[in-house]
Amino acid sequence: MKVSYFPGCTLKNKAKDLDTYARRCAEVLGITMEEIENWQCCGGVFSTAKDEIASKLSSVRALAYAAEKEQILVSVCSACHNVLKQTNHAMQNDADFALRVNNYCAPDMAYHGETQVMHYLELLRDVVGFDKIREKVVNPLTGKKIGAYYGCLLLRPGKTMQMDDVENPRIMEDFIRAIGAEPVVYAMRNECCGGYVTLEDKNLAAKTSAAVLDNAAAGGAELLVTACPLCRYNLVKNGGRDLPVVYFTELLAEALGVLDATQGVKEENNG
Amino acid sequence: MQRIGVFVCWCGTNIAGTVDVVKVAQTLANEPGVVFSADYQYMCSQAGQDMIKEAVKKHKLTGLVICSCSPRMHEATFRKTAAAAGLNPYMVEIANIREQCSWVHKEMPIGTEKAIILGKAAVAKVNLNAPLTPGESPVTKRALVIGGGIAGIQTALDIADAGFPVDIVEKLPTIGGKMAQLDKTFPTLDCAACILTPKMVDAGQHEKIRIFSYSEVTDIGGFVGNFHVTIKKKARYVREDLCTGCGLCTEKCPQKKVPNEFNLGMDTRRAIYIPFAQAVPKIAAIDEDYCTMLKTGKCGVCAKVCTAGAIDYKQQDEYITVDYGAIVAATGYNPISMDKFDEFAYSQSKDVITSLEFERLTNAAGPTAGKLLRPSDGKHPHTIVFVQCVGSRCSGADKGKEYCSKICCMYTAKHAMLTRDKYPDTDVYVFYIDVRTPGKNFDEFYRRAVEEYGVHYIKGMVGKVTPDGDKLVVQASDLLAGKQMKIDADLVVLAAAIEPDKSARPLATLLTASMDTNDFFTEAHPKLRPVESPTAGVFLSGTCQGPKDIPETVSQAGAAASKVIGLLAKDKLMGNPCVAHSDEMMCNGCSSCEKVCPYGAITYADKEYRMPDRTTKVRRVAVVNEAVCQGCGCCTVACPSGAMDLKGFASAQIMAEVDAICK
Amino acid sequence: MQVNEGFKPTIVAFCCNWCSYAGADLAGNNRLNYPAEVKIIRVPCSCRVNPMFILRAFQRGADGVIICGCHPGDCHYTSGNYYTRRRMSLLFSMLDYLGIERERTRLEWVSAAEGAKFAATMNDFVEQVTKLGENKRLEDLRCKQ
Amino acid sequence: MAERNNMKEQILRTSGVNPLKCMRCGKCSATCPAYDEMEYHPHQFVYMVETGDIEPLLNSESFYKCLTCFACVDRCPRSVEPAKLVEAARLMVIREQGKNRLKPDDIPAQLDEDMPQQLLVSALRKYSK
Repeated sequence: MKVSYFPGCTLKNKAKDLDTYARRCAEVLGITMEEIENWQCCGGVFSTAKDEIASKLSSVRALAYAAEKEQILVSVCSACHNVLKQTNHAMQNDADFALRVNNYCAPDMAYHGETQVMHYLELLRDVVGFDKIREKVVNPLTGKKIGAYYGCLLLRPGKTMQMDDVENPRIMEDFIRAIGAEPVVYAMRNECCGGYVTLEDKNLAAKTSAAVLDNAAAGGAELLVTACPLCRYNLVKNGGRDLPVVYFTELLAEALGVLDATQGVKEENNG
Repeated sequence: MQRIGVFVCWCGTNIAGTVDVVKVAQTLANEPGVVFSADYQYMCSQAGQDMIKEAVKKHKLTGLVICSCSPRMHEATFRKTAAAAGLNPYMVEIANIREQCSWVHKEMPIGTEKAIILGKAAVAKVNLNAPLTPGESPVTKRALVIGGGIAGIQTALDIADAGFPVDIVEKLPTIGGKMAQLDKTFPTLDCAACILTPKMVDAGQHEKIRIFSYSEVTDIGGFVGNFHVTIKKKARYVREDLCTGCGLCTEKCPQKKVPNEFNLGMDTRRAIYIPFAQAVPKIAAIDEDYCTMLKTGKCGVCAKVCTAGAIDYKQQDEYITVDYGAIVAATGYNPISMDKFDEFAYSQSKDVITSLEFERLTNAAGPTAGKLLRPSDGKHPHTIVFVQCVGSRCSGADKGKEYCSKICCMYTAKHAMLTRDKYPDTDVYVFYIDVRTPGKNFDEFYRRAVEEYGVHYIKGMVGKVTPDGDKLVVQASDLLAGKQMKIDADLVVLAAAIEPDKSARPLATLLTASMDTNDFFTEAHPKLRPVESPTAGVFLSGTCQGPKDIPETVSQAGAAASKVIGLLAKDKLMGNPCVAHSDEMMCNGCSSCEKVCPYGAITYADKEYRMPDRTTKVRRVAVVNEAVCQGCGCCTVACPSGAMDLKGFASAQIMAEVDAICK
Repeated sequence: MQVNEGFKPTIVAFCCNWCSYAGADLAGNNRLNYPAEVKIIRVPCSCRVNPMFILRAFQRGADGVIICGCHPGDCHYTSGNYYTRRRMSLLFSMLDYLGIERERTRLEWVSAAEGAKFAATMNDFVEQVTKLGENKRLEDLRCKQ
Repeated sequence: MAERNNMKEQILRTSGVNPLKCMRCGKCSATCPAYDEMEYHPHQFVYMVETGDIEPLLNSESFYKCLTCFACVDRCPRSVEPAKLVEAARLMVIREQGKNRLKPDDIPAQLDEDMPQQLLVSALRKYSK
């Protein structure tokens, strides 16, 4: 199966791991991720303003590209997924917005939200299936107590994102179980890390990140996983606690045994 | 051709002041069919009525037009007059020349002209009137109450005390309902069991009451006075006639791990069980989902220990059909699921509980024998936070309910007060949006919780509950102080919204009773007929009609009972003769009428007809049940072939009125 | 009222027995005036009003037809007025096609307590129809007996 | 007054929010992670927009603290969506000439070597036109 893939700015730079492991693991699981040609940055945040059009056009282009290829549009970064999904939702449900967007775009392009937008985790759950992942695991992470950190972007707004129960999600926990580890459920896993406000107010980000880490640690987590480079940055940089935070794709790669093959890449990235 | 008499009333000067009554009488005398016309000062007086009776005899009148006040005033009077004169009462039409003519117009010529036209319309209608006889149907003198909570019990007791037999159908093995699970009741704090269980015993022992416990209604046919109801008595694998309720089996059963629904799953029971000590009827039942014998055929302990020989593993569901004159829905409520409100961490922590669970935790017969202990570790909680309006007053159907659940403010005040009374070392916080306490002694009760018991009421909502170690961090707004606060709580109690029991909707379908979008039963009139369903013979008791507390439930139960008694006291039901009826030769059985009928009065029958070519043909035709039809006439307009018409307001009659008015 | 002064339209008002007819009675009780051109026909429920009745009235020379029922949610028969609302919006939307001005018809909710509303509604409606003048266009269709 | 109404209309149009749906429970503010850093809190945004008292909102810096985490949106029992009002107020300010909160020139001083690009683009989107 082939899917369209929107990597996003950070996955090409500071979070190359997130990208590389995602692709390698997908291959192992029988999915080819075809990177969208000439994709442009999603902008990182979705503006809720109804009159904000231009900043959403790059997402629409990616969505239209996937529509043309009749492929699911997959992203790994929470922020990209959030922006793409919300933009798609607006294209489906806000006729005025869709009209104005289409007026901006190339004359031969008409897009009204046909593309299915999926996060990589949803791909694992709904297309591959966690059971199949369990079968493919060669290196189960048995005994590891892992806390899933969703943050806000993956789940909210719930009516639009439709990924999971907003207040009691389980997709990452199921993922953690599938790779043989033990999930630690803690209440702060769907609270914000501080996001972009870290640039404006470090103290606020420190407070929010610490609240997440403290709660996770109290629940017994030895390690947190996330899908969002910004979450990881905030938790590690501002969380004030020495609790490792890794991308979920890293663990998937380790469990599927593709880590070694990519070791070189990893070093290259981090070096 | 009718022989019509026209009687024009002066009503003193009320009519005669602006209407030339003599001219009206004279003009109408020339209308087709009119053979007699007269005017008189007060038509409704004895002398006026005698004058009508005499004229009927003398002029052999077949129809009457009374030009007088509104039919809402004296139509019944003149119908009686007609009957006394030997006429069919439905051969009378009223021309309203007072409220709708003399009282609204000032000038004599204008009033007179209009009165004449109104009179002509009435004459035109009477010309097409036909005698109508109200249908009669016998009344089965037995009532059915569906649901055995306090609403159903009270309704049944009141009906039975009036001398009519009543059956209660309860889906659980015992009656008692939610009230049996409560600890104390507001605002007087008497213990629920102390006031409920005597009523349960009364109901169980009343010679006029039969209780079908562990039973469900599966089919309802018939109509007011004549319902045929099928009741499924679920197999309880214990013979009701033999079980003595000794309870030995429930102690010896080896399957101990069954969640105890009476304690909301906070402890366990056996696979054979009696829900609680005061159950009525006190008969055990086997839970087939957990019984090893029923599942694998290996065990049989209960049968061995039962000295009465009451255990019967081969028992089957039994269906019985009973006839009733009236049916009362009393299906009650449940707290909504907390699945969609996990910001309060209900699924994440055992120490986040609903208010009903709190009732069980404080109840002497509950899982902790009445000691307030945390479900997680059995420790005494020192800080308790109550959250109001969880799932109530929500907009949008995806989450919660739009309505106020009405009882939460009061039971939370009760919980807070009782906690502070029993455990003065606890800190109790109540987060509220509004405190709603309309009711006798209700606000005083709430104020007592604050002023005498020192409960902290904080205006604001809780945003997030975070289990952290053995604490629950409650993050909330204090709107009056303008701050966000965090409380380290030991126990969080959620005032979950209440919703109608899931069984209500299928029951409404069986009853053809209407429901609102929240699945509460709709009343026939929201103010004036609050305990009747729009479907004749179906009555409403308790929370199946809307959220209400125990005093309200009991009063409504009594009101529903009195309506039932009023119905059952009649030997025959006289219908409204102005009902729909279908011309079978014109009907093509399309079902249009059936779909718009709010009462389910229209059914279809396959009937044999002789056709003009002497063959017989079976045709599907609409049949109106005259006892159920209320005569709105909606079906007559829906009927595409014009087969459906309304007696007393026939299309031809209304068109005749239209023609008369339009000259 | 300078338009068509002296013209007395013929107005048929269908009133449901439980709300609007009682509202009309209340207008009378309170001696609230409205034009005598309005003649009321009592029906059990506004849903008894067949669109045929309205067309019949226009055919026979009515200049305006108004249907009054209980307020939504207050119908004596639970849901009758909802059917009326749907049926009338359909009928009214087709009147232009028949050559009858849309303004010659009206659907109004009048409760038994709204005598004043009944009178005001009738005053307003009669004024509106008077301005339109005689319902000429259907004259040819009128069956002259 | 006309000015006030204009600003209110503008915010309502941009946000698509109907503040009249609010029942004043304060759950938005109860759940807001940036509450303590704000002068005006989410429930006040809703109330003050409703009453047309918009100037104080624009003059405070509260909306720069909003994380756009949507906790208030998802947890509001009345589906009011306070975060959208906050966003609309912020846009009303930064869309004015010269009111950019964050300028590209400011960024180099803030950089550290782990900082993801996502942070920079998000912040620029939120804090400048």
